[in-house]
Amino acid sequence: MMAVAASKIGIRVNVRLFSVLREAVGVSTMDIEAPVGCTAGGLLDQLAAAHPAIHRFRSHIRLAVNASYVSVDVVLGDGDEIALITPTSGG
Amino acid sequence: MMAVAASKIGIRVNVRLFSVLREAVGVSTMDIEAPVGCTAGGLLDQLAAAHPAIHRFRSHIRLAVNASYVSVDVVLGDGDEIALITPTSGG
Amino acid sequence: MTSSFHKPSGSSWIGLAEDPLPLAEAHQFLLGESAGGVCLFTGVVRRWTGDVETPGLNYEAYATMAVAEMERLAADASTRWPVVRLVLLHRLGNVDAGEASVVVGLACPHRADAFEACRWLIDTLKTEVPIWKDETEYNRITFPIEPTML
Amino acid sequence: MTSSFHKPSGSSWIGLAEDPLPLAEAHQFLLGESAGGVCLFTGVVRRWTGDVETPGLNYEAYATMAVAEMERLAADASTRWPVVRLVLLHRLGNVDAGEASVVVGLACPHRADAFEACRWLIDTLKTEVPIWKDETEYNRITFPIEPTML
Repeated sequence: MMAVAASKIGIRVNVRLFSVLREAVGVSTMDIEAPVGCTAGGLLDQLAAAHPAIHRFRSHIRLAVNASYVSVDVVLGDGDEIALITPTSGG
Repeated sequence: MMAVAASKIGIRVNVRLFSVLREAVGVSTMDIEAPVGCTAGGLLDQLAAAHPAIHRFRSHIRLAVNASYVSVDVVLGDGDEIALITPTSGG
Repeated sequence: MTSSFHKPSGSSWIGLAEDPLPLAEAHQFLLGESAGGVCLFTGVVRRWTGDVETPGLNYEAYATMAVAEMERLAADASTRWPVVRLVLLHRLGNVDAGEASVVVGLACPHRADAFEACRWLIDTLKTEVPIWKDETEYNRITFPIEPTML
Repeated sequence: MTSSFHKPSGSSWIGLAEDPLPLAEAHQFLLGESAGGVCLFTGVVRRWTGDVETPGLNYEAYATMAVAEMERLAADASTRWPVVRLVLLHRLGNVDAGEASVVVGLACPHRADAFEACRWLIDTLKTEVPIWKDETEYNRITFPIEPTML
């Protein structure tokens, strides 16, 4: 049902990149269209397929939606901000 | 041999008391005559016999000679400073 | 990213800014009549690692999330230990070698809790808070600094 | 007992005095280019323990031995951990509630060592260094203060 709807109506999300991902992809933010019902993991699949740099770091990436860590199966909403978090190194 | 000599010639030592021992005995320092060959533990025996307050705290007392912790069997010398250290509570 | 380390009103002082860290103020904030033990950790950019010199580091953050995570960690710490006061300040942008990049402070009634909570906070900050250090970016900012990040 | 906390010349700052502890100077002394982790512990006289109020404490020491023991503990710490700088200052006499009685600081290349050495030093100071706290002696000194103690 979702899959059918997704092919008809899209959502727009904003993707944030930092550190090595920002450098490798060359941008710090991307506006992306995704199918309705798309999960955070599904979006990461789509991004990894489009960007070799994201594919390369993929196993190290944690996902955040609207500034909170989420699991890959969380469903995205229109206007969400998705951040791809590579291992942090603050301190 | 030592015991014989000890009964003939004495040494003078200075005993330092602090905290509960100073309060209980009522003085912070005592000049004591002891036999030559007297050990730190021997001096503590002598003090405990003379002062009920020292006897009472005896099992909690560590001994220091000239500002270093010593074992009870160290032999005292003339002019030594012996401190009776009850459990410390700095910090 | 022009915000500074504003003085706190409550019992926690959490911040992320490009300014030098207010170390003396942070220590002073932790001292008081109800905390017997105050543990303050300061992370400093080391100039030398063996023979390799580091003139400085650049710290980048996903700032809105970093602050939210720092607030969450502070709340977690307060459920796990009897926290009287807490400081968690991280610097961003260029930090020269010898300067402090992070300060974590805990005031608790007893020292064991202050040590444990402080150690947990700095360890957890490093793995959970979206901040990244980069030596190559030091004094070479090639990406736009977003004024709306904080 | 009129000595104050003289500034150190080497890499260790050890002292015992009646003056308020120089906390900001102690922290500053630990910061530098070769230590990535600085752990500073401050012990404060708590006013309240449950419902019991403590207006302050009096600290008494066998001062010559206390300083010698503090030097020995500092040397021990430096053999067990890679210590870059070390602070060990204890206050004597009357200390009001809310004021610091002891400060222990360690600067090491890495934070785990700084935390461990700092914790070890304060724990060992409490059991080994001949200093005694006494609530009843606070503001009621009945024994002569010896000017030659330090």
